[in-house]
Amino acid sequence: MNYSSYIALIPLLPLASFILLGLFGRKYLKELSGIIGCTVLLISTVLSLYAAYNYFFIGGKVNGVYPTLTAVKYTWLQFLPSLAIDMGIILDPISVMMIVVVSFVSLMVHIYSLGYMKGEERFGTYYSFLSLFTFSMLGLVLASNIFQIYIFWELVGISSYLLIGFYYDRPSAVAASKKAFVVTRFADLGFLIGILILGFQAQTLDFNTLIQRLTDTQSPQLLAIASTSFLGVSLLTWALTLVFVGGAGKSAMFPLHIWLPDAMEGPTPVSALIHAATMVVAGVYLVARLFPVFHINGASLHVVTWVGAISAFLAAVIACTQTDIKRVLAYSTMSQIGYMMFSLGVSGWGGETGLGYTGSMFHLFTHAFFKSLLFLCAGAVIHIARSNEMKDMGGLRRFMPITHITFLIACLAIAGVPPFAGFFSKEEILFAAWQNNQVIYVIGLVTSGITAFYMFRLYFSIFWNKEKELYDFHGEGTFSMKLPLIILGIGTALVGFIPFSNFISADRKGLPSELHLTFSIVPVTFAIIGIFIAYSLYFKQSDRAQKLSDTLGGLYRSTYRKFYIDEIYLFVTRKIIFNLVGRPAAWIDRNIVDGTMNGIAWTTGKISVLIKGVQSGRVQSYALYFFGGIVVLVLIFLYLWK
Amino acid sequence: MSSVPMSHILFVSTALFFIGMYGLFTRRNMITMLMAIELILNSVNINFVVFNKYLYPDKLDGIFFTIFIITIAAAEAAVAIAIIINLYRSHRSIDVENASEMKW
Amino acid sequence: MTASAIIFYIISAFVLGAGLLAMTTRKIFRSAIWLLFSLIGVAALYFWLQVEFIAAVQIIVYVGGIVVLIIFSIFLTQQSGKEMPRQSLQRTIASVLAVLFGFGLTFLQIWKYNFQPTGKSFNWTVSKIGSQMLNTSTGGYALPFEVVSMLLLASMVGCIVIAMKAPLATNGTADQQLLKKLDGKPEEELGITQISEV
Amino acid sequence: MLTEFLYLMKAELMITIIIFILLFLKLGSKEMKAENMLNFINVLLVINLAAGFFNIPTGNLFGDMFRTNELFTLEKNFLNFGTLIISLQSYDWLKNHKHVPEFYILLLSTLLGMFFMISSSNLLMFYLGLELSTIPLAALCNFDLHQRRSSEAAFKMIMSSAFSSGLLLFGISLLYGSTGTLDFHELTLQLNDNSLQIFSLILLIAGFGFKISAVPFHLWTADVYEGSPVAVTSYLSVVSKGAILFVIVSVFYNVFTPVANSWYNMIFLISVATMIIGNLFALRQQNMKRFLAFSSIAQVGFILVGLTAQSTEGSSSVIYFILIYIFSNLGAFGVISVVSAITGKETMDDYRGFYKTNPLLTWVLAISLFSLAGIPPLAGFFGKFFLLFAGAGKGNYSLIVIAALNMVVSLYYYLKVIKAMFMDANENPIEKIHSHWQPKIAMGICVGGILITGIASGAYNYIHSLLK
Amino acid sequence: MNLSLLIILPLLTALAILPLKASKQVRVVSLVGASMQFILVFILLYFYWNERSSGNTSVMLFENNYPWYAPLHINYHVGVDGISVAMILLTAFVVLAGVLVSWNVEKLSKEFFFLLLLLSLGAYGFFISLDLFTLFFFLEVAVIPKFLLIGIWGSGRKEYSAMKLALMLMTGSALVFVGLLGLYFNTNDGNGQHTFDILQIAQMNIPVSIQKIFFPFAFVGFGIFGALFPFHTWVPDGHSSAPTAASMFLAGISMKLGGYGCLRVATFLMPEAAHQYSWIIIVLASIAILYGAFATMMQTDLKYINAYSSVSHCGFVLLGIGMLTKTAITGAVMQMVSHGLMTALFFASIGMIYDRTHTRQVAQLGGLLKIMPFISTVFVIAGLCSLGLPGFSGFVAEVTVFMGSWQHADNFYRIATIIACASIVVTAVYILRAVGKAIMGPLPLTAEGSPPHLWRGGEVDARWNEKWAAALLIVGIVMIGVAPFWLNDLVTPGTETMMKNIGKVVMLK
Repeated sequence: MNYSSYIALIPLLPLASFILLGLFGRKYLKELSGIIGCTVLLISTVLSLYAAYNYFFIGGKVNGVYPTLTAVKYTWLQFLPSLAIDMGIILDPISVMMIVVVSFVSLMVHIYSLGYMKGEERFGTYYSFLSLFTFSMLGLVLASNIFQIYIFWELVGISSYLLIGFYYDRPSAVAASKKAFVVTRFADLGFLIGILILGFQAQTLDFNTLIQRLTDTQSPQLLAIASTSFLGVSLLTWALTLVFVGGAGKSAMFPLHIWLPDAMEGPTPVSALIHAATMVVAGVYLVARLFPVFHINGASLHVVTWVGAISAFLAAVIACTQTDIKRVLAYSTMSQIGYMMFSLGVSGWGGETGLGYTGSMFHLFTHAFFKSLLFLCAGAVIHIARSNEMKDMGGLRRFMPITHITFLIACLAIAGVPPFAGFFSKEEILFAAWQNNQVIYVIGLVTSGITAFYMFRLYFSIFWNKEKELYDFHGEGTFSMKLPLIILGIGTALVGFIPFSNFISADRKGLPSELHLTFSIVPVTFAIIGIFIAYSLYFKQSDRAQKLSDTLGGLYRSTYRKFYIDEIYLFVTRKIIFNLVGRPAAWIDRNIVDGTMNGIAWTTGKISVLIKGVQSGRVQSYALYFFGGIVVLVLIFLYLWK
Repeated sequence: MSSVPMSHILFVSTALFFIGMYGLFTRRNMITMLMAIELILNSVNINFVVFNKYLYPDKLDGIFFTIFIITIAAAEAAVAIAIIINLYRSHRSIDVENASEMKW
Repeated sequence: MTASAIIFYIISAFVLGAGLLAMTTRKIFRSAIWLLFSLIGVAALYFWLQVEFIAAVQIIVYVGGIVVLIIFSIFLTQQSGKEMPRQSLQRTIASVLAVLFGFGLTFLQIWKYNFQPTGKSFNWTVSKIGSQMLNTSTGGYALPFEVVSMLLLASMVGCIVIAMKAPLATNGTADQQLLKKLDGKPEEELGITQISEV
Repeated sequence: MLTEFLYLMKAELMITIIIFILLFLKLGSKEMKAENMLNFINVLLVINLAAGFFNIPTGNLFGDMFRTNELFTLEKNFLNFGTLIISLQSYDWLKNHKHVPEFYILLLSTLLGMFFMISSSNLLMFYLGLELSTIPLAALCNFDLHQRRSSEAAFKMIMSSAFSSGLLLFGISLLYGSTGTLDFHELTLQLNDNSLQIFSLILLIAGFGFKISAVPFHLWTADVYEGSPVAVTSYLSVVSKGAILFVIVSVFYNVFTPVANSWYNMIFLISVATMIIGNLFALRQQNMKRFLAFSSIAQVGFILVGLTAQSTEGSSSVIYFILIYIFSNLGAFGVISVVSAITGKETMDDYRGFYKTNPLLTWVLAISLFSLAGIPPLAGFFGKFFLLFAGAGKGNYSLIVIAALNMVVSLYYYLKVIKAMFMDANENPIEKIHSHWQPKIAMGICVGGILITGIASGAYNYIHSLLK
Repeated sequence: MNLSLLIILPLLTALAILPLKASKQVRVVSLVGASMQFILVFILLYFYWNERSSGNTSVMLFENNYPWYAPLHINYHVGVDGISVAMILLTAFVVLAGVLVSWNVEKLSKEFFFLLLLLSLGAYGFFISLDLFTLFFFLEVAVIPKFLLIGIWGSGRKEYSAMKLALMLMTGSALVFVGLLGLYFNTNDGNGQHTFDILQIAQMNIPVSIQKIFFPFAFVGFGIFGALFPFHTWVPDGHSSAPTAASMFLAGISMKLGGYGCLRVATFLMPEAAHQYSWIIIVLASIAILYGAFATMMQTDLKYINAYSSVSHCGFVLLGIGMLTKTAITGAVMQMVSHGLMTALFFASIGMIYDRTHTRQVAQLGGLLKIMPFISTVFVIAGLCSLGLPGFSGFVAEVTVFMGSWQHADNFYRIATIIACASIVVTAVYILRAVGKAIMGPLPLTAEGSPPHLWRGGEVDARWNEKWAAALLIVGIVMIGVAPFWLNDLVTPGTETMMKNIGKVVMLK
């Protein structure tokens, strides 16, 4: 079956829209740009769905596994006969799943933004950036070449940068965008070096070949990379860990997560799209894409597991104390991605042991729905409350019923309450963890309880609690804003029932979907406890929460300050990099390197002044020097030279 | 005549040469500097004549050279004196130290 | 030691002594006179060397011409009676050292080369000099003769232009104005007219 | 005999005739107007120059006292050309001068001396030519008759030259004593490496070094250049220097071959010293003439690098460079001469903001200076390149490195002038100069020469073919 | 295709503007001239492709060889391979953009454009030269116009900078000169004759001892042009004082002369020495890359930022050359082209900003996106290219260098590569700092609370000429960034020729 004819259109349509809107959106197409963006994306989404349908149901399994198809492949940059960056499209279960998620969520956000961003001065630019992002993200998930993924990786990063900094006149937005880019750039450095190692060791940059070469125990490339070591660690571990660093940066894993909360400075729909549903899971996707290789290298997989688990827990704890609703959501995102990560980490290869892989992908899928829904709801709330702070909100259920209902659905989903989407995916993850590593399982379990707590803390604070006065209430929002909420709400409620493991598993063979009902009791209980605590603290206005935080004292404060990680970073960059590296470098350049150059000139000038006395203006001195010259010549040539 | 070694005659000429040079270096009067130059040229003349007479008596190269040097010395002295007089007019001094306006 | 040698040494001592005095005495007129003696001594040396023609030329040109010219110029610049200013000690010492060292070095070279007379007789006559001087073929000195005559012509022209009392331009240059300011005397009073004061 | 004489000594006779014409004009009863006189003289000089290009003679005269060939004629033509350019450029200065014929008599006498020096095949003729080209020049230095500095310059010139010719003569006398001949051909046969000959060689080199102002025999240069009238300065720095360099090339390359090793080392040392000292002094100069004096000293250092090559490339590059040097230095002196004659301003500060008032003159000066600095596509680049190229052929790269770095230093001071003219502001800049057309023509020729001589390889190839 | 047209055309244009009086005429003529160059270069590109695709595999195409100074074996020998064509293409872009950007130069506009054209002449001549003499000739031709451009039309400490630039570059060319002479006198065509011809020398075996002496001269000499650490200090001063077009030329073309020279002369003709000294080159280049980047981080003046970043970026060129692998050298050439376009764009936008705000201090700027969206966008694009964003040329070039460097299995090379890679983070920091402060953020207000007067009124955003200039350069950047394969295909045959020589000593996979 020939996919290329339309698969390529899926990313290229947003690209076209980007170019069109980028060039003309500011002046000529301002009003139309929203419509153009949505239409284009609608086509992309339909095509993605069609592609998914084609892939899973028409194409189906070949020899019992879902095949990896390369739909398109052009050589983009040939380095060496064996090493080239190709621009290609790879189709396998996860990429097909991802294009559906990306295009769908993006479509929702596009539609939502029609209302949300209405009247914005740079409306066209906004849509062009969104299109750019969608293009890059689609390109990233479809990449058939490890360098191609890096390219789109960077493009995703820059569109994130541009969108976070969309309100460019706010210094905080500028700072946040910069931080986001620089932190992910730092992580990308690891990714790049990882690519270099992998590519050169495997003698290819193509995913298929690379995975095939590095997983085949007979291949010389695998032998070489596994036997070569640097600083006592095998090159393969180095490479995979470095690649994971890249993924961790993009996915806001501890300790590279600091950019994500700040990234909430961007327009809320952007947060929904980029910093909740799609871009931040790129790291997970990357690990999943290279999972066969990770699988054979336990050490790097351990790193993935622990980083994921720590991030999940840490973020959940921090989320409990934050008061900015978007930040709470941001930390929850980080926490959920932590789930996906450690789920990959604990995953085995095939069958039951491979459940972690499936669970991770499933959670990625469901998370996209409920988290984007949460953000869009939050957007609506912020639209009305004109503030991000929880304390400025309360009792909003009366004013915005649709938002209220959908938000509740999403909260239940994220808390893992059946039968909402989150329940199914989270169960799989926890089950996989239980099977593989109980410590991780406990962390996951506790985190899930905390998740339920902070999500309902949020829910109660916004929609219940004490009613706040709203000065200029104009209704819940336009239809274009409500529609995505409803669609996503329905999705959140239903997608959990998709027999996901049938389609996606590490070994591509598919798993029968089963529910471990008995196993589920504990996590669900934890979630309900969490909800109950939140209910007791935040349902009505009371000072219980305040008291509690006072009792916790230092612990609360340090959590509130996000464990001072930002401050540590600030110290390292400002004090160490700037003061101890940058400033000395600049100083040395001006004073020592350049000083030497100027010094040479100065010395020359000085000598010139020193010897001016020779030219004394006295003709007799001249004669004396003249004669002296002769004497010197005579001495040299009659006595010294010979 | 041959009782006087050539080197003695050459000693005289060389000594005269350096006496002249000493004068040139030390006399602060322009005219005496000119005299010093005359001494220098004379010593050269002696050299030429001596070499011609003792070493290469077949031709008269040295003699002729001497004649021309004497002529040129006269011309040179004339021009130098003219210049010194001109200088004296503007500086009202023939001290060399005063003629050191241009330097460095 | 033959008489001729003795004469040679006497002449030499005279030449060098007079030369040295000419270069060291601080009275300029005396200096000129000592120079005269030294030049005469050189002429004597030529006589001793039996090149009387050169000796004659020496006396005519040097004694009769150049020294007279020098003495005239001494008068012109009214320096005759004055003691000449002393040279700075530093320069004197440097000069003495340079000259002694130079002399040593030079004479060492000459000494080491060890010139030996060929012993052949040196035959010259005035007519030989004369005919060679104006001969245009090999061994002739007609061309140098002409060149020197051009040189003399040029020197003459140069001397005339420079030493001639040049009429001043109406607006004097800065130098002259400065000069006037310095000694309060108009420029015309200076120069050749003052010979009589000597 | 007579026809041969007329034919072979054509160049010298032309000059002599002009000298006598001028003499008669001066002595003639009627005073001629200075302008007419100058026009007349320049016409004569043009004819003189043109005549040099026809019927190029080869042969000897006066029993080998005088010889001429195509190369010598070319060199004389260069000098004729330089003299003509200087004459044209000094128009504005000379038209107010009282002694125009005398000026030219002296100038042409020195030129005649140089011709004889170039054509000499004999130490006597060489010496006479040298003196003929020096003594009248000293008188010329005094031609700003009412300028103290002019007299001072003349005095320094005559004293230094007398001193140096004394040393030169002493050297020649020793050379005569040790070889018994004054003739160049016989000299070559008689020369060996004994220490007396080396000693006299050093004295000879000192004499040469004085004329080309090589360090440490250069000290008179700056003072004399500064004090002399611009015309004389440019003549000193270009024609006089060029002539003696021609002689040096032929003497060193043809006569001193037996002691080539010795003089190579001496020239090497002198060349290094000359470049460095010249540059160091040039850095600080404020007076344009003095500045060009030191720059020309440094240029000589470069020329000596070419001289060390001891190859056809070496001699041809030296001669070629002199041609370019005539163009470049006279271009620069032309502007200075005109400015000095009309405004009397000579310091670098005066030249600040020059471009605002006199763009064309500024470009002439800039192009000349760039050429002197060796910037392509100007001729100076080729000149310097070939000099160092030839020097490198000898294999002594330390000299080349020193020379190359010195080119950088020299660029600094040339650029200083450029900076003053183009970039610095000046409240009281030199006013718009309206010079006569003759200096303009001269400058035009110089600029044309600078632009063409390098790009068109004909000149060099011709010189090279003459030397082969 | 006669390559000499590339020299003749700028020359004729320059001569054509000399008699003109009005500055408008001067501009128009210069623009026409620059456009003709541009078209000519594309014709050249077309012919080049044609020749290559029709199977012409000779090393150089369109060769012309005339004796110039026959006794010295100096020929006027020109020809191009892919590398030269790439550089010529770069020159054409920058020249046209430079002329467009300078449209509003009123002070001495005739001289300005004359010097610009002279510079372009020098650059073209340099890139097509196949004779060391002509190469050197054109190298030096390009020095003095820079001095004058900076000194007359510059800003800030212009005289100092101009002088420094001229002197340092001349020092560079002095060293090059020694290197060339040394090379020449050690060539031997079999008949005892020396030669300046690059292609002939490449066929000869220069003794290793000789190479070891003269390689440093040539390499450091050209390296000074190419901002080799520690001889880069002319770069910040020169660039920051220069007028916009001159900055574009300096960074865009002039520094490339150095890189090209290091490659074509030093490395190509003296491969053994290059191999032996490569570690020094790599160390210096790595230092330049990272140290330049860190130094950039502390700069407060937009032009200084770009100038220092040029030091860092040109480090990649030298690193690529020092690595001596085909890919790395290809990357170096690509980096030259890319950096040329990018930095020209950067300087153009900085110039436009300075034109309107009269300051380049980052601290005094802010919120420019609001009042001059076009210029700001250009600035951001240049910045993004500088920090190596895919889709722009910088990424392609840097990645190629990295790939080529990584080819060496040795830890030394790997660490150098990692250091070079690390610079992409620092680059991001300084670029985004500048963008964040100057382009984004709030508009700084005057004491009265209104935006600074100068910033308002009149045409604040780009004029047509500036738009065209920027668009031109952006097109170039994007053409390489989106479809690098054509540049790769263009350059690779050239690097393969190089490798034939270098490969004699360096046996790499």
